[in-house]
Amino acid sequence: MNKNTVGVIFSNIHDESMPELTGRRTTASVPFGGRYRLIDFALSNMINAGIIKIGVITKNNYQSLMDHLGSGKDWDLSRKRGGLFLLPPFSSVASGMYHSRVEALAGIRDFLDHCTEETVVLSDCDVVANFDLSALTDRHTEQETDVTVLYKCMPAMVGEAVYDIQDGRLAAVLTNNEAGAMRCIAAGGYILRRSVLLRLIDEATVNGLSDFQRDCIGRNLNRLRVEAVELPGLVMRINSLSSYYANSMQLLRSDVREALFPEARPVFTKRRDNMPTKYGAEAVARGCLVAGGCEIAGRVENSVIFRDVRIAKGAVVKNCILMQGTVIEADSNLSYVIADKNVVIRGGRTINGFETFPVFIGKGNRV
Amino acid sequence: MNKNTVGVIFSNIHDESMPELTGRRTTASVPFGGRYRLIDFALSNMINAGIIKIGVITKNNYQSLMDHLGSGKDWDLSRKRGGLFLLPPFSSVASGMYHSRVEALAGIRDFLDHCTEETVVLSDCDVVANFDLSALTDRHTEQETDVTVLYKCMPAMVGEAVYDIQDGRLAAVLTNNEAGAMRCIAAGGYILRRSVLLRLIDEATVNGLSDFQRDCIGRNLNRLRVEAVELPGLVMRINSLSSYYANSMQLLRSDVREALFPEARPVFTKRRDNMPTKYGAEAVARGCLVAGGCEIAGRVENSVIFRDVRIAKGAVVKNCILMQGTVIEADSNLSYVIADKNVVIRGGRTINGFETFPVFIGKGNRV
Amino acid sequence: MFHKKDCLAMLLAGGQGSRLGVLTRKNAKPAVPFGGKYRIIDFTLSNCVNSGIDTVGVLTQYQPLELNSYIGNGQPWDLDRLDGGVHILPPYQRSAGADWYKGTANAIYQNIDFIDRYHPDDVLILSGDHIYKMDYSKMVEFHHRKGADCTIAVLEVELGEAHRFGIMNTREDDSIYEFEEKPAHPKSTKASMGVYVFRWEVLRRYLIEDEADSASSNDFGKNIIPKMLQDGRAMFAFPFSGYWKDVGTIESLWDANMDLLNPSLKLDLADPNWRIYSRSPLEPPHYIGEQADVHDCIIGGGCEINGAVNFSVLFDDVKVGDGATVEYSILMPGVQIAPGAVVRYAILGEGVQVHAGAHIGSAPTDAAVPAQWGVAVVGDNLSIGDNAVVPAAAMIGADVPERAQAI
Amino acid sequence: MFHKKDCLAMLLAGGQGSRLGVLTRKNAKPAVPFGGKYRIIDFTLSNCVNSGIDTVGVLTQYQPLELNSYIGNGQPWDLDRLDGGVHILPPYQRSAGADWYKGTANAIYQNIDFIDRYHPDDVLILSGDHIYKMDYSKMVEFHHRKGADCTIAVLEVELGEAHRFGIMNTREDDSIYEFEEKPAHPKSTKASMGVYVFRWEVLRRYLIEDEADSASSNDFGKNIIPKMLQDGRAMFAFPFSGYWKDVGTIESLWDANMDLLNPSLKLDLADPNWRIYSRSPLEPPHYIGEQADVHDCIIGGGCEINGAVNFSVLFDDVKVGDGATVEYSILMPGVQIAPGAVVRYAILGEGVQVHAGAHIGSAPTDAAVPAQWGVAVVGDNLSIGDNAVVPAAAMIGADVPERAQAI
Repeated sequence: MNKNTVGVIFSNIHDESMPELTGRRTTASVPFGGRYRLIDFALSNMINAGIIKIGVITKNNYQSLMDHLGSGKDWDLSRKRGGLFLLPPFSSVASGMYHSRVEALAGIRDFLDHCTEETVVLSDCDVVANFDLSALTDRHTEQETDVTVLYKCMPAMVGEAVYDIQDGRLAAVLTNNEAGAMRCIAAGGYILRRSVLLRLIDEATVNGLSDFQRDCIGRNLNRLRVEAVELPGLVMRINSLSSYYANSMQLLRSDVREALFPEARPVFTKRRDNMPTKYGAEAVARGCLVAGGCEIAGRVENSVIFRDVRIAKGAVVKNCILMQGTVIEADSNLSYVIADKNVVIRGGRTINGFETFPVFIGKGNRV
Repeated sequence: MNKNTVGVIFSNIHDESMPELTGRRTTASVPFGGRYRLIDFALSNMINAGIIKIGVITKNNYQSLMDHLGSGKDWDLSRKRGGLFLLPPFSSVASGMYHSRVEALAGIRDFLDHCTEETVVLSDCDVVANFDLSALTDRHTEQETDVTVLYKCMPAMVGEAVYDIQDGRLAAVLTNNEAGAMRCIAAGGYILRRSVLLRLIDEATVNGLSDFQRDCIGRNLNRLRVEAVELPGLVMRINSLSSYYANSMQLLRSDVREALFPEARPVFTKRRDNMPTKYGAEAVARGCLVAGGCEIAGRVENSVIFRDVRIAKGAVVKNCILMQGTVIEADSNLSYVIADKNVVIRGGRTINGFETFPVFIGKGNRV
Repeated sequence: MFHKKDCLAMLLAGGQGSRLGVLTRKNAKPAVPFGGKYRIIDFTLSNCVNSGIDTVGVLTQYQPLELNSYIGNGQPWDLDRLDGGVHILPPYQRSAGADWYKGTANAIYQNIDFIDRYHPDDVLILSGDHIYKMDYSKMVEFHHRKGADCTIAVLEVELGEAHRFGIMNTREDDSIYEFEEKPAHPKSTKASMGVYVFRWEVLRRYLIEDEADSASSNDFGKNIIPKMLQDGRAMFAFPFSGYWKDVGTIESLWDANMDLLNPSLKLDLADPNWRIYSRSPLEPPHYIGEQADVHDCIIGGGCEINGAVNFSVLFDDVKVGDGATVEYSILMPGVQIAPGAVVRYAILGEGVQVHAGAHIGSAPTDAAVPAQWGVAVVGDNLSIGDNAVVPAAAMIGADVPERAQAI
Repeated sequence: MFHKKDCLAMLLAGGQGSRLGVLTRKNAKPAVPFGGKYRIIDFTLSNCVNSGIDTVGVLTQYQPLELNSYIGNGQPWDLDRLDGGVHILPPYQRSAGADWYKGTANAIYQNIDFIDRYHPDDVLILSGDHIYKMDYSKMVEFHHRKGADCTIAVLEVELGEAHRFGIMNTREDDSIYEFEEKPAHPKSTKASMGVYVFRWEVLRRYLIEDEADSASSNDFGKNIIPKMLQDGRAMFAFPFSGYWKDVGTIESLWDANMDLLNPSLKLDLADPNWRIYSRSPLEPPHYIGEQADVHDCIIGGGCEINGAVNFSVLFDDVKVGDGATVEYSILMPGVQIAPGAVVRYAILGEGVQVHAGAHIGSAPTDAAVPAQWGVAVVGDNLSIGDNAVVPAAAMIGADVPERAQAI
């Protein structure tokens, strides 16, 4: 157990970057990989590191997140001591809705204050990775670091905060000015001494600062010990519909699946009581990731199929992502389509997107 | 089991009537009777009637309510089928915060729509009673009633909606104009056919109406079958600090306790892992209701003592309500005081209120 | 504090199930995997909770470790209740002595105290080894309407099959006048499904009487039911229609799994109003490779399929290598089939490893002596070596070395 | 799926506890109520979870109905885990036969399969009948620091008392060179608390060896520990200080309850960092009447006290009528004392009804023969009639009619 660490997850911070998928949900509850929601990866990293007290900061649209998390039983977080805490806005009288990460943290100051754990791990939900967080928190504690920022070198967006790292120490927080340049970008979270985090929040609040990376961390590099650690292995960042599609398709590679679903660190998610997936007499499946509860009677290739999808006889599905409950009626033909939950494609319809421009069909649409 | 009924509880509707107690919490989470919160009575009536699916409509200040309810385990409502649903605002994109009961219902229209149960029980949290709700829902179903309003004859406030009842049928919803007059007042909830409720919500929304009793029910008496049933037995209404005090003191009567805590219908509440209450060598206790986890070393008379209260040697407590975690230090002297949670009365202090004007000490104050 | 329950269920899960051979060597029959993600007991437990029965006693005594840890706190079946829920009931010692369960009736007799604390009107007696979906509340309603002391669920079977069952001979009002165990010349086709409802007050008395009778074998079918009939008790047959299968033998277990692949099967596992609950694993979705050929099959979570899988039921985490063939087979969780291996008409236990080029089982049409053909079975965690051969009808309880021919 | 656990606990809860007489007639000793709201086993279970041990096997075989339903899904102790949690482990049948637990070591032996699935480094062996608060993680740490095969927790007792315990004779580095069971002439005052940590790999081997020895009584104290000492295994005594009490007799159970009333007791039940968890009842707060006289007592939920209650421990739902007197007594849940009755130096089981004017027990100072004085005990659900008398040291197992003098 990692009794001395508490986890905090921001469920909404990146909602604007994928409006199609976050219209009625938080980034945290965006479906990914056939049976998961994005938050499952952040949560599972914490759970597999032995963290048993985790707060999830919400803002709005969080009904689907509440439905997903339920009492936390499926993550073994339905506990008397520790467990899962949903932290809605309005937790204190004064604070209204938050608009920045600093305000969000200020809104849960009480929660952080009442914790007894020494260390806090902050995490977003826009990164999909499966890594050994306990090794990183152990290192943080042993070396008596104030802040450990986790990062990955990857293509950066213009205007994004990027790190200048010298000998494993964070030397400066800069702003990227070259689209797609390989840069060191925050990924996977921050590990902080709780007392330091509380001080940073208070100082930022008093001074009206709102940018966690630039203001709270970047301005204090001279007086804090801030280590930077690159995340090992596979890191996917989901920050647009096209990166969502591209990263989903990566899951069809066996090395990617092995990196994301290692036996030693399972990815926890909500369990559903569906039947196992059934393939009919005329089914053809090639190069597909298929979750439980599906009935496949048609042809499906190079696609990610979520739970409870029905693909009727004669239908052809290629290079698609079909979320939970999608129904493809007979003789339809789909390629490069992302169907959100419970979409119905009527018999005989044809819908084709293109690799770099997949067609998105919103939740519950009947086409 | 009452598989065909779903319960809905309004947690905030009466918040304005007791600002002292609801400053940082909902009416639902106001402590009452030594170990309960007001919502426990509404919830327990539903649970004892076999209802296993209950939605709780919240608005703001609901962190304490979430803490109290947790996963619903203590009410046996942590279930895969049915269970407890916290329904915050923002459950749908369009609706913001609600301001009336009708808006609140409109905000959970999706929830009501997805239910498969035929009957809905709506309940507030301002009434404390323990009655056989299943007999009332059975009667509602057997007689194919559209709406059953539960009421009690009691002193009414000016401007309050009161019922004109003829032969058990609701004949009109009127407005009371005489302070303290005995009138038939809504108490204990409404039982409605779900299809009728959905229609009433939609009509009220379209027509911009907001008063559930007058607009939704009162205006439709000609086309709906609306029965009125008086609640049997003890009914307490908590709608001001003074009625809170007076009703709490009623619990010191054994007939009141028997009516409120009958063996057949237990009142469920959050369990706490405290020790049993201990009386010291110099303790004197007379005519008191005392919850678990207390240490009584002084004198306490005619009072309601919540969990984990400490009363030191030489202290005297008379006619008081001391909520959870209150600490009365040595040689203090209190009468007619309501101490909210975690109040500390320093040694030797004297605080006296009067029967009709009990002194209220807010949560966490150190006096 | 125990609240009164109108009806509680007692589930007999104690038998060794020896006819399932190596599959129950370290596992009670009700915990044997079934249908790609279930265990046999899931059907009965789900029927209980879907019928509104929230208090279930599970009587175990044979190798219950797997079964106990599978049932756990009952949460997957929504049976983790404050009051009621699922209770494992092993035999135990009293001040007066200790006994293993002697027969089905004795198992209930030993738990009279457990039942009494809920003051039930009726007790439902169930078996843990049948595959079916049934609304017990309808049967209890029938039981009340008839004013019965005992109601027995019956299924219409074909006359030619009736001699294999316990047959209820009934009057027009469904009352039972005679019970014949496996009659040579059946008078009716109403077969007992092993599902009983008793008025508890009446059953309690018969159990105590039966226990006092040292000649009794303390069995419902052999002792309690005949005695009640003889006493002229009000006994009725409740007609059930739908899919029902006893999976007590290798053949019937294999059959019942194959039945799930039949699109016209009268057992809808997808019905949201009558879910079959189970303790689901955490596996990621399964992956079907680019060279795979899958049809007419059920495939569980976490599988990686690169060969041909047809007419088969695969549980979680099964790996089928390139060019391997799996037909008419049941592969329990974690089975690994190396490239080029062939598995036909077989049941492979959990974690079985089939190495490259091995051959397991064969089609009935290939049998030299048709009467000797049967499904091949391999016990849990065994290894079948490279190019080894396991013939039809074999029951393998030890590793088979490479190139060996098992018998 | 079972994850590796560093350490798991096995809690021996099987014994009949016959020295508790009528209190364990239908109840295993660990499930006996204690301290106004607890059961004895709460202390050990809470110690486990507070020490970070989340996998606990509870070995039962005697009257486990009450204990099983009390432990239930383990939720009150936060032991309802997806992986691990609390498991009730009764004896069971294998293909090869069936056995009741023969001794403490045999009980663990029979559950080797259970332990193996978690691949623990160490196994903690505990008893279910001790009242104490202990951080086992510190003991496990000590065990690792010493590189021990076996570590035994010891308590310093007074030399005059040492002959009643198992005594560990140790070297300066706390290593054990000798173990003496109840020595007439103790060489040290380090008494074993019945709390052991073993390297699982080592213990496993000794259990198998011990089982093969038909002369062994399969007991930790008599066989396993002496054999390991004889083999020169690395064995250490872990010094514990604090409150610890074996509550295996009526006197010690009564003493331990009375200890809770002592304000200077070294067993803080209010410590928020080391809670003693229990399955709490749903009762409303208790009510102290206007004529009541309560001091030096513990009073549970739902009680209604109208008489005098001093130096006593009252569990939930106890009613004490006007003018009744309860002194130096333990009243288990649901006891009813009618007006004017007197109860002194007594333990009344659950639901005992004491009618008007009855007298139960007496003070030691009133004993004619001091050596024959003792606490009076009344079994569960019995009735003591109007004006009946139950003398000191009586052990009542049947109703006492009105005006009768029990013996």
